[in-house]
Amino acid sequence: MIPLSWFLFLSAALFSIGLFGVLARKNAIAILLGIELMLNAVNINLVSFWRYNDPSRIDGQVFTVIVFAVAAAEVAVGLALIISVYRHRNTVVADEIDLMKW
Amino acid sequence: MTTETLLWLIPLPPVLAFFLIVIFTNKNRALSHTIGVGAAALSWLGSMIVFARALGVHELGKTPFQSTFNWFPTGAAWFKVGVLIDPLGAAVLFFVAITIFMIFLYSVGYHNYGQPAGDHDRKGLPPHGATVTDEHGHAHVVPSIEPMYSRFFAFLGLFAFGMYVLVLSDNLLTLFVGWEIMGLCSYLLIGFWYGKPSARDAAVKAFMTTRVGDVFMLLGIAYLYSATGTLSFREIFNNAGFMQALATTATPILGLSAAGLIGLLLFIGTIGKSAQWPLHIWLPDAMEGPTPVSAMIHAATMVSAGVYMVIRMFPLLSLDPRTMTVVAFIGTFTAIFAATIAVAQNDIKRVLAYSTISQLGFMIAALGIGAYVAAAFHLITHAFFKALLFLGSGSVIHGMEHGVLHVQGEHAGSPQHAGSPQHAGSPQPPQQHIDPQDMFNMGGLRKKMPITFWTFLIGGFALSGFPLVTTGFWSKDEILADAWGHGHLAVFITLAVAAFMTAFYTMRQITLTFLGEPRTKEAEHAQETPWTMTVPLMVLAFFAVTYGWVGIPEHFPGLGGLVPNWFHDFVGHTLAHVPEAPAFSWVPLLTSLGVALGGLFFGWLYYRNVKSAKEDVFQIPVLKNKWYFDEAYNFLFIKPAYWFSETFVYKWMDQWLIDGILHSFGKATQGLGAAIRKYIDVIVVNGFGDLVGYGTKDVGQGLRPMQTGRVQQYMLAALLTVIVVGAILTFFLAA
Amino acid sequence: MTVLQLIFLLTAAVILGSAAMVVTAKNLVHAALWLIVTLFGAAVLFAILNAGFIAVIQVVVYIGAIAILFIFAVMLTRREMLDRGPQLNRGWWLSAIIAVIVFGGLAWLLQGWDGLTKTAPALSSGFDSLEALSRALVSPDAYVLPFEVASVLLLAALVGAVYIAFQRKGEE
Amino acid sequence: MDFWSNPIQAAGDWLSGIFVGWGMEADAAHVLTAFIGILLLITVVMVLDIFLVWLERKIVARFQDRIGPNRLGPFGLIQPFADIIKLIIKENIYPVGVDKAIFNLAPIIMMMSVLLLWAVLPLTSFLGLDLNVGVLYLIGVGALGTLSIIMAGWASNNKYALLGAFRQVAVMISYEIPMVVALLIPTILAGSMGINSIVAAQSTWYIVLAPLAFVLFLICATAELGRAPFDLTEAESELIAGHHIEYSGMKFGLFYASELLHTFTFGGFIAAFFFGGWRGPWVDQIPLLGLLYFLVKAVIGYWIFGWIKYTFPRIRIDKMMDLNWKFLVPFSFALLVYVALTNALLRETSFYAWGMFLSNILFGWVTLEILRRRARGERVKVETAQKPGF
Amino acid sequence: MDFLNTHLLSLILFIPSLAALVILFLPSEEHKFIRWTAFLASLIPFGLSVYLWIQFNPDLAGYQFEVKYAWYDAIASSLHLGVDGLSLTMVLLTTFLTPLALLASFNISDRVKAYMMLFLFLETGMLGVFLAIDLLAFFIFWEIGLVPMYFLINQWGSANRNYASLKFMIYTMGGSLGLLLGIQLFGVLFQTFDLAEIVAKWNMISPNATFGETTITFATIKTVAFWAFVVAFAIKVPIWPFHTWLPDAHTEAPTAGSMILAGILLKLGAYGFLRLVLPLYPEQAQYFSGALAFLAVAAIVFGALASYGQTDFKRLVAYSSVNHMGFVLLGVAAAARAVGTLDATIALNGAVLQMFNHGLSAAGMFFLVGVIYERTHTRDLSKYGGLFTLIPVYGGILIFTSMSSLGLPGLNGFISEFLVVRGSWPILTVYTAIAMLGLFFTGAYILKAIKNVLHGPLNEHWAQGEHKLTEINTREILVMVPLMALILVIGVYPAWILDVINKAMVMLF
Repeated sequence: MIPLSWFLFLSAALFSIGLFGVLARKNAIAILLGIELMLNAVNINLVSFWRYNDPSRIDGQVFTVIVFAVAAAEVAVGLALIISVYRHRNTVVADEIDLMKW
Repeated sequence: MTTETLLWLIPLPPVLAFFLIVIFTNKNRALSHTIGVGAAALSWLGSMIVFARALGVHELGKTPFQSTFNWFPTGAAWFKVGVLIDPLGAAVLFFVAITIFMIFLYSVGYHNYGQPAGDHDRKGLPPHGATVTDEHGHAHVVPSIEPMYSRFFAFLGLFAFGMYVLVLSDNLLTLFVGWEIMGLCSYLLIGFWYGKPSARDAAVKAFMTTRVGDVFMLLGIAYLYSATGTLSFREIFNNAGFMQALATTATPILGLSAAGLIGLLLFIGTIGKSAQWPLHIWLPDAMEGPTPVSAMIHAATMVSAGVYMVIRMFPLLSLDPRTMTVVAFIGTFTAIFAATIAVAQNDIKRVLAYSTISQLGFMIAALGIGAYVAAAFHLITHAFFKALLFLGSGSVIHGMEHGVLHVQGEHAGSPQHAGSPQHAGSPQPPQQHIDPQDMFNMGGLRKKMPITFWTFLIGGFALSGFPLVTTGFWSKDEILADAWGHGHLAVFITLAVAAFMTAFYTMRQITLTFLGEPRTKEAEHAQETPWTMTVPLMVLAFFAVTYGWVGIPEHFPGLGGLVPNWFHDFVGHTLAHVPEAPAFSWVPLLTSLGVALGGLFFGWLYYRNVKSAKEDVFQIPVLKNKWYFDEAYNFLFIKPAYWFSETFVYKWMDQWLIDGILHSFGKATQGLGAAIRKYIDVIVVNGFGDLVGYGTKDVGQGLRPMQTGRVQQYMLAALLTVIVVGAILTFFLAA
Repeated sequence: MTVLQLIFLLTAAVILGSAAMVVTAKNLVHAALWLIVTLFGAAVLFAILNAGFIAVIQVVVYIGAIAILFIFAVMLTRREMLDRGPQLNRGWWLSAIIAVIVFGGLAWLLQGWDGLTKTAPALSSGFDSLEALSRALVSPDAYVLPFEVASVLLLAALVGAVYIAFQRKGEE
Repeated sequence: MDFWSNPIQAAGDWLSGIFVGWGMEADAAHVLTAFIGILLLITVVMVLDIFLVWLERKIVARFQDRIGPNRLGPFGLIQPFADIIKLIIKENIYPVGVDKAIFNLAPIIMMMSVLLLWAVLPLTSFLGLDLNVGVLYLIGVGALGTLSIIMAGWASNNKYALLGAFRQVAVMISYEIPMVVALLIPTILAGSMGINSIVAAQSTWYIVLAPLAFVLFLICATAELGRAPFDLTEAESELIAGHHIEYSGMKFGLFYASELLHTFTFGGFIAAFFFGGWRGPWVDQIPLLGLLYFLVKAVIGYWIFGWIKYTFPRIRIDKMMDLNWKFLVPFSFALLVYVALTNALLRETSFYAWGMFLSNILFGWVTLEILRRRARGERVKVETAQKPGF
Repeated sequence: MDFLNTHLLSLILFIPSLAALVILFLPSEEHKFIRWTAFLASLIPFGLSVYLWIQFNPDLAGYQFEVKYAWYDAIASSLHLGVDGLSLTMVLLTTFLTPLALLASFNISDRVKAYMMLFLFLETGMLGVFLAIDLLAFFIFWEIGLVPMYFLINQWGSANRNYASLKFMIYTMGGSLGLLLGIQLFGVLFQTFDLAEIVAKWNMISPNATFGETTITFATIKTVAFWAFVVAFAIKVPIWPFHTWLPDAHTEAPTAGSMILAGILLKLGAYGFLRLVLPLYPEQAQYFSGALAFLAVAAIVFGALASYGQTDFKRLVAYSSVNHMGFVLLGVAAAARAVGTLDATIALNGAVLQMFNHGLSAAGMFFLVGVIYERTHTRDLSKYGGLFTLIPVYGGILIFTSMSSLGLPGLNGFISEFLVVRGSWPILTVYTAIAMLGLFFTGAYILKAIKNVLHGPLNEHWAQGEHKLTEINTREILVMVPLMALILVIGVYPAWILDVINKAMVMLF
């Protein structure tokens, strides 16, 4: 039988990788990719906690579903933003998109 | 169908006709007048049936036809309204039905049904004639049909409805309803040719003058209602308790008893409606309306409605002698006063109008001296012959207009006219035409229009009380007899003089109009009117002669007792205790003979050879100008009312005073606000606000460089925060 | 070492490997495809955890929609797609250190937690997690409100995305 | 247990029994057996696929008033094998600048996406996994197909291919929505997402209870399959062959085969969802009969797709999108609510079937009326616009 | 059906607002659609209130169809609705007039959406005042009614609208301050705002008890509060000398606005008198009835005179409202003096019926003024003349309606005026007698209007050319027909409505 720890470590690792992607990548789209990874790590955690605590209490899955929704929304809007930024500024490199600085 | 049901149905046809015509058929003339006349005929038929049945009932006064229903609730009880036919009602219903029907019929002809539409007639103005070219190809101007033909019948219908309601109602309130509806119709009909400013003003004048009376009457009704708790005639009059209470309770106003005050208030209504002095001024102007209207409203029905109401309320009035005195005085004075004016009028209809006023005065006076039956009798007879006279005059005018148009036509024959376009749209016909109503433009019409002449003659004689053969004689004689019999000498004499004048100006009228030679070209071309107009004349003439015979006093020498004094018993039984006819005396008889014949004779004698208004010595300015009453009222009431309402109430009180106060409030507040702003807001509050604002701004300036705008650095910051917070939580708080 | 554990280890390896590729791949399209692999692995994990519904949803939503969207986005921003230059910031090693620290921190935290080695309770027979989930999602005394909010959020995202990405007339 | 009632199960048990006999762990043996079973199934399906090629060509021939393959073997039955051989022995070409890995992966994933579908396809009452999220699984796997296409399109490094891929992906993603809704209707009626239980619930075929859902599903499926009239991904006149323009040899063969197989699979799903799958007379006595019924129905479904394909002209892409977003999506939502309501209302009544059917007809009629009115309005607008202003 | 019966009042009250919200989400250029939505939506409350009228049992004392929603427990105020014969009549009037007003404003083409929404909110506000039997709710609805009307005047009014709307707003607001204070007083004293309870407890208090620790006796307090209420309602009615906002507001408001303003908003004040002042302050009302009567008569006479003095058609009609509402107050004053007597009951019947009638006739008059104003763009009476020739149908309708407002027997106005006069004559004889002067001038100004608009020589300016006057159109006729029908029906057979009113009055006072 698989102990809970495996899942948790896996997700932790996945999370860190995602974090690295978020922090290290130039390309805004790639940053979003990293975020997706992190979200998945969270999902894995949620589901495994659900499974390992009390399967009759379904909250874990519910949260997962809602995370899905949020992820979908976030990707849709994020990508839309990136595309329109690309249209206007002709770049998707995060550091070049610093309109909001002082 | 029971009589009660019939009673409910009688008023309906005209009002239905009104709605039908107004809503549906007003485009179709033939249909409209068919509906109108048909409705009148139906009501007439019903009334006749009711009348016949009423005759059949023994002691109708005790057991009248009556039925009621709940109209609206007042507290616990219901206010009942209903229909009632007692002897008085029956008698009145009889003549009302006939006259109304006749006038409907008459209107068809009067408004030139069947004639072509006018060249440049326009709604709201009398028709000006139409140019037609006969087969020989030269133009005639012929009378043109009234543009608002259908509307006229609609109004007549509504009016008839009002009259029937008034006659049939068993209580004061519905009577008032009918009363006011008639007032409205009179307004609408006088102003029928609303395009003419004179007609418009006459209409307003009529409505407002009568309204003066009406508001008082309304008060009277309210008073009576609150005093007795009912308005039904029979419930009040047949309840001795009520009468007793009314007679005894005193009121603060000039010591009148309640009955007296109520009676007075109601009587003021009558003064307005029946055009008694001092509210008589509207009736002559009302002649602006089409002649059938004058005949119907201002001779036969509406004005007599006033008298009818007083007769109705006679038991109440008679409770207080003071009121009776007032009534008698008003009546008598009006009779003589109007007669004097009538002598000086040249307009054929105005003469009749004033004579109407004075005749109504006769009735009122009769009531004032307690001659109940006489008043009712004269009311009815007068209705017949005055309607006859008006219709006759209408027929004359119509004939004259025909002449006028004919003369026009000859002018129009010349090429520059003949309905040439430059006149299209202008309401006035091309050339000035003489007034077809001025008696001095007439003369010699007896050959031109024989039927009109003879019927008019009958009417005139009846009016002036030509002995034995005419109704006027019997009724007027009875009034005089009553006055003499009950010893009201002043009234007697005055009325006698008035009667003399009546005869005089009647004969003057007849002479100027029909006798002698035509004084104008128009008069020569006058023409007899169509059957729709002459038949009513003849019918009414018949009644103008015969109706008097139902009221011949028993003790009259010779004739007395040949026919029983039916009218007296019949109508007399309306009252609880039947008033007995005055004892016979020669004085009033001889007087009335004398004044009638004398008046007629002198009138003929003098006016035989008067050729124009200038030669007429009776054209005294003060009489001609109706004793300057219009001017006086205008100066005393109307102008002040205007000034008061426009200047005082609106401009000074509302706009200047009240609004002024408001605006001053507004100004004060504004000033205060400005001050506060200037000395507190700007200095203290804003100062502090700016301080904070600038402070924040500077701090912000300092912090700006932290905003690199790099997403990832932000994320890093976020992450670090999370870690730090998480660490704190785990190490310090969790522990 | 049961078969299940074997499968888990394989999946985990795939997941981590592909995740690493996602964050390092030079070619963004490859990165996106690697992401898909990762997600697929996650789906497998869910299946292992008896959360079939979640697994399928993972496939539908992430692979069917999100990943595809990513690929789209990459292709629409073509110039980036073509450049083969370094895809990492100059300070990437710093990021790497941070990531490692975070992983270390998490691992250390997990170490300190006692419930770590617990094993999954047996699913009661006839228990349908799908049914339970659906009931929980729509029952008023559970998660109907968050559920509705999420749906509204999605709607808003849809509209917002359309609006933002919409190419108005006259632009370029 | 009786063999004929569930031969597969029996065979599986027997096989795993043997493995265990060889001293293998129980669950390992179980997994191994499963793998073997899957392999068997795939083989069968691939062979079936070959005959589908022949069938397809026959059908199109009939539609186009030809005879179709008739030389090799009886009715040209051997023809497809010949084609296969030819495809296999072809040289495999990589155009310049292709992304090799993805380029090779695409057709495989394509095939895979189709084959995965067979996992839940209820061939008989006992064959086919009754996943409790079967319907969703269907969609999810569809997503894989999308993925493969875009991979192919992008990897080919060819504008036409990329365009085709874009189109196909756009179409698939947007038509998934009404398709899900259309599938939700049988789910509601059956009260389960397991496809096999849906079939089991169809005492009356759902084509009767929800004809509109069937029509909706048919349209969406056609789009999902990318077949005419929705075959814009490979609209010859516009982009030669769409995403598989650069493919040749067996790679192309895989695309081709997977398309046909996909179509057949959907025919099977139509049969399962709306025509009572394996249900039929005497199935209860002889379960294997269900397989026959199912295949027949599936072939009919397949033939329907063919019929549509060779009957309708191709639609323009924007029209197609309009059709989906402006009509199918709202329509499907309305229909879902409506059917759910009517179902809840009529469920217990005696005239359930008729009620549902008639209510559906009514709904459809109303929809048509609304459409007609709108169309008329449009036409009037256009005509007035064209009319010379006077 | 059961739901309907239990929630009838809430439905009637809130459906307009809901409709307004729906309209909020309609595309604002779809004018036609919005208009029809608003119109049909406003028909629903009408249908419901007709149903309410049928279901209502006039023989029961107290309120019916009560619904009570917890609303503001902290200060023990609840959204407590209920109808008795009095409010029922007003509700019917409101729901009857609003659709007509909406239909009348179909010609509005500027910011239709906002207009219609405001209108529907306005309806809720007015209905709320009539339905609420919780004083706080009453006050809140009272104020709600103001705001939409302010914007209606301010945005869609004619030339001088800013002045008028501001005057209207500030005036009425200022008046209702006292009202608010009074209501708060109740809240403080009794910890409830429920009307019935308050009336009971309030009349318990002995006049020479003192308020709290102060030495102020309740006699004083009551007197002050009484006047606070009176002023608030008097401004709304409006009663001389608080009436000057009315001519401006009415004149500047858009046609439908003045219809509602005259038709319903004025009734709020009178309703306040009947619902609050009389029950709450019997002694004070009795003591000051003379003063009230004086104000009433002043309103009647000066209203009529001022109206007679106008040259502006709409202003003339506006002042006629002052005149007519004066009769309502006269009835109230009479009732206040002799509470419980038969005369008082009759006077109250008259007053309430007068409220209803004035609602019909004034609305009709304002609409007709609007019709002609829309065509000629002038309200100056001297600019018209002889129009009867051009627009006979309009003329007929105008004459009919103005006759109703003149109080012609056979039409509704007469019944109520007669009842008021009848009721107040024995109680306030002299005042009634003076009021007759006003009745006389009522005739005067009505005839003046007709004379100048319809009669007289035709003003050729309107006869042809681009100014050619067009006949009243079908929609406008459709607005008038229900009004005229009801006018006639009440005039001929008032029992159906008077019965309800009468029973209510008997049971209330």
